[in-house]
Amino acid sequence: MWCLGVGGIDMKQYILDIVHGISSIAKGMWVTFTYLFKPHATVEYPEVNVESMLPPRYRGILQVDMDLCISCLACERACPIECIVIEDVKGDKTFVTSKLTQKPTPKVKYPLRFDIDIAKCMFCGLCVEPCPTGAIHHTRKFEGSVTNVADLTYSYIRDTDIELAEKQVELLANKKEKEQA
Amino acid sequence: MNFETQYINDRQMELNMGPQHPSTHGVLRFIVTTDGELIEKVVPDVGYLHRSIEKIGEKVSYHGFMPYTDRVDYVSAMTANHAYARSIEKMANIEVPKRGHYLRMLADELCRLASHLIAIGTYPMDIGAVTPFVHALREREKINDLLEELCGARLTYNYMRIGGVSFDIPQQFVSKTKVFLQEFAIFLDELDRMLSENTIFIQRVANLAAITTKDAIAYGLVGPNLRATGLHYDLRKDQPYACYNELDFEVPVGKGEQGILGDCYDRFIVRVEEMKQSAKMIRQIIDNLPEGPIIGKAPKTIREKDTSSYASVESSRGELGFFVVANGTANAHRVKIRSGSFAAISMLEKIAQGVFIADLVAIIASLDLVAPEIDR
Amino acid sequence: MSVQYLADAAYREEVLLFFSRVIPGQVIEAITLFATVAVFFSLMVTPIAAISVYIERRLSAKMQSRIGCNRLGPEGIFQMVADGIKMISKEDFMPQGADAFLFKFAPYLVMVGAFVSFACIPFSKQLLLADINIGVVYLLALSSIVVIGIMLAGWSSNNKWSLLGSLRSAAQIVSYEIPLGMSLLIPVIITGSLNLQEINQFQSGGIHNWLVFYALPFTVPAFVIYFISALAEVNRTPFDLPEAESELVSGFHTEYSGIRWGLFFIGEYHNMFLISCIAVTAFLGGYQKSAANFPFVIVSLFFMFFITFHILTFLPKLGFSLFQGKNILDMLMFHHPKPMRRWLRIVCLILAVVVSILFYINHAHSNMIQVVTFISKAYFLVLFIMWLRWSLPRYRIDQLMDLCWKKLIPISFICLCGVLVWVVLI
Amino acid sequence: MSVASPIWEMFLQKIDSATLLEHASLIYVRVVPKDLLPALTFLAKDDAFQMDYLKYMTVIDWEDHFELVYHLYSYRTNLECCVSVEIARENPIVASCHHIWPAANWHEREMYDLFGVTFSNHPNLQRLLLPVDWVGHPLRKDFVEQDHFNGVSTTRNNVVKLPSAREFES
Repeated sequence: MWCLGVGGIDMKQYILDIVHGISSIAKGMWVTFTYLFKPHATVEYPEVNVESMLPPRYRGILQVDMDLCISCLACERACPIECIVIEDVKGDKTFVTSKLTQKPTPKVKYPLRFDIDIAKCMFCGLCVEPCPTGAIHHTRKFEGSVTNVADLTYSYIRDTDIELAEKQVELLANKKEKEQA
Repeated sequence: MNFETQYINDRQMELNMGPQHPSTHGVLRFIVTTDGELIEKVVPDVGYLHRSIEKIGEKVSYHGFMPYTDRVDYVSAMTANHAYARSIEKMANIEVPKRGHYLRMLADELCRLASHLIAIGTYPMDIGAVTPFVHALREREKINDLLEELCGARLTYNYMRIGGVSFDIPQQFVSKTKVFLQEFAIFLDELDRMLSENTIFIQRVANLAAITTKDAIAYGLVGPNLRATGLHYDLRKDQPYACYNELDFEVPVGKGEQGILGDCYDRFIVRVEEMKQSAKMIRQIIDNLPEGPIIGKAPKTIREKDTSSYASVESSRGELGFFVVANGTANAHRVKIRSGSFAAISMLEKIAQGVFIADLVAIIASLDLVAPEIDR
Repeated sequence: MSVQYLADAAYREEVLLFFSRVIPGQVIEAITLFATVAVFFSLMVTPIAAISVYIERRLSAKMQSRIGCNRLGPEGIFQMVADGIKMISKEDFMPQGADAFLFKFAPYLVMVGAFVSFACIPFSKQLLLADINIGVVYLLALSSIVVIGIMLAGWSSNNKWSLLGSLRSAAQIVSYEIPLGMSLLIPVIITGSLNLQEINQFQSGGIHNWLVFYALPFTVPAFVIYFISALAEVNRTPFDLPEAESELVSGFHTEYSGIRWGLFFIGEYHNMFLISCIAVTAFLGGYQKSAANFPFVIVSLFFMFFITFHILTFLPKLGFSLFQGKNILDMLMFHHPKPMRRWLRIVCLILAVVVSILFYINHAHSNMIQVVTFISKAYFLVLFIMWLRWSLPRYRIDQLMDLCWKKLIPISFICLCGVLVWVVLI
Repeated sequence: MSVASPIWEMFLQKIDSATLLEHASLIYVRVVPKDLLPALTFLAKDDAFQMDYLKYMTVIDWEDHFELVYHLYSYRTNLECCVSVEIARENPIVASCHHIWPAANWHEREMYDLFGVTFSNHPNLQRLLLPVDWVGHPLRKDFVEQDHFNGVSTTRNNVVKLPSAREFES
């Protein structure tokens, strides 16, 4: 019907190419066809509560438990971006049970200001490691969108901490008077 | 790079491809002089993602620099951690326990899979097939979930510390990884059927921008791009580190199945084979994880007196090395990062001559360039 | 047999009388023809293009293990409306330095090419707008208007990328018209007439009368060549070079936005439906009754019932909540509960099967049944084109040309000679 | 490959002004600027070394002088070494070695961009990473960043240091 190899094109290779072309395209398309019957792998974010799906070690936005914080400034030194700022005042010695070792750790300094600039924080977790009492830790919150960047500077000090600091300063002051007297 | 658009002649025009262009991976820009379809000259213009991580290295302590190494190659961040940690350990000769090595290898291989999934996902998308990209991302999400469980982050892990790793594996991590490996095998088989034998894909990609081994070495090409040219060189095999000598795996090398050796198709196939090898390695690692501590004794603040050390790791884009010079203070004096994509893009000018614009997109995708690694 | 069903309305005589003193007869004839085409269009074909936009999004999502648009209305059906409103309400600016008149004129050319060529497609025995006795030539002529439109768009938007895209598409469409013309000649030779209605009448009777199987070794490759080159005509994957997202940003309609871009978008989906209509009339036995129609009719009836049932069950809820004063937007984000959705699907399927059997029994009498079978068969090819788009990579411009000149044209020559010999001998 | 092996002896006779030392298992070849190029070509071309792979080139700023480091490796003989040379800080000029390793082309442009080291007979010595009209070379120790570049301020006020940080509703 058509003698092979006429006109410089190898007829067998020509047909083989077409057959191979059609078969490989058909194989590829069969894969997409089978996906029509497989369930979807995506999750509808606002409806599904993604926070509950996150694993326990998830490094989300930081949270500081001020009762445990002994203001040792370990986290401030460890942070490579320096986005933690702590101002504290020396007071009477009290004991706080650390969350990590359940042993009482002495608390000498009392923080008056504890701010973290979450906008600059890269959630690297280097501040959580050196904390002796486990005060600073990651939560599973990750939604950090705000209208004004300054709103992302979280300050963790509460009024009770400031009163506690003043009380301890007085205690220390009159303890010193008692020693001099 | 001064770019007043000269008017070359009535046949040529200068085309600006990037930095906002759908198929330049990350923020890269290519000044293309072309006559419409055929490209006469390509000049890459980089530096849009230059954060000067090397200058930050001089301002931050040794431990504090670790999160910045994730940002050097955010697609496979674990290998950057591993390279930096090895460089500092080599300088301050800190011992890493065996389990620490195994966990590092596990994290590296998982990250290599995730990075190659991005590479083989975006490659066909630039050529037109959109579906494989979405399936590759679905598999990558599973790996991200595993790594999120391991160290708490999905992209910039900051998992390794100088002297070991920061977390041990959680309870059902081993069983979850096994389930992932089974699903991954199914995905790899689908990928072969969908892409590796598809004639349109092969026609578009075979015999395109073939690189010879001599040129590759001269331009400093590394990793899958170098192995695709036929050279059997892999840091994990030739300069084994972190107990890689205890794992058995082969190093896939380009064979030139569809046309010239070292063409775009070989680079694609070498990455697909590497993923199979990595999956095999992960199975071996989680099967015989040794007991013991996960981090060695590393001093709180490392102070080294005028020594310098270079250590490199086989990242998914080739040799990623950190050259650290110490000057006795708590911060490094100089940190130089050697990355694979930097060499690949310096070679683009030579290999992308006289190709079509559609091919230039395919070449960029086949070299698996990533902007942060080039600009650091 | 030149009576047009719709155009034969009573008002035609008064219109003729009133205008005859002012405008000659043929011009009025043409105006009334185009008027009916426009009316027919807004009722019949544009909703099909809108539905295919929605179905393409859901189908591509399913193929990529995603969900697709399911927020607006039950199963996301109102997404079509939302797309339409967005296209109309978005601002369509013109780039600086663009050639104003050509920039504005280009979309209309592309739209006209797609819309007007529906005039000679026979949807059923009576529903045929213009019984042009040179139907096939009319179609081929119109497809070249689309080329002019695309080139105008590319040139006038003063952007190197779109110029590249439009030149590519010009080369592609012009060179693929030859295999298209060749393969469309084959039904013309077999039936002996250019008029699509007669081509269709020729294929009456069961599946064995379809033209695809008429001269088997030659007409089947001819159908395949027709389909491939029609894909290239319409710039659909694997030939979507003119608007290759990953290289040329988005080809000739990069600089368009708003309703101008919408015209291109609608034009593309109309073209897709058009080439499948031609394929069905010329090769797969148009609206003729045949047992092979069952799968096509069942699928399309299922879609129709699926959409109507969801809207019907949604309306009372909408009315009730409007009565309660809830704002409309929350209501639009309405989902049926999961069991009810499964139930609705099962009911739709059963109903589709029953109705398709009814259609098969009294097929010849009613005109509406023929229209439904024709559209469902054409729509099956549209789904196939969508399936192609989401699983194949794209050709390069020189491979495209190589495929056309070295493979499609020789084979279509062979088929044409084969059919000539076949018709003469048998 | 320790320092005392015969190959390095042969290298020392060839380039007499070189001194060898070892940091963290990496051999350093300190060379005088005058015979930098002969040393590099010898290491690259000699069949005992065949260092055909230039890993990277970098400059270390020791406040009073620059140290230029070439890290070489050879695939055939698996040898690795760092050639380092001391050059002046004020407008240093070094011979370009892109004819030996084409990879050096872009590394030299980066050194010019970030340190200000000019390489003679380099095909296209322009800034690689920074914009064309950038003033100064950032990686030098004495680099002071201007607070405006083309009218865009380059500093962001540190919100945390301000006293009025807002309350966090936990």
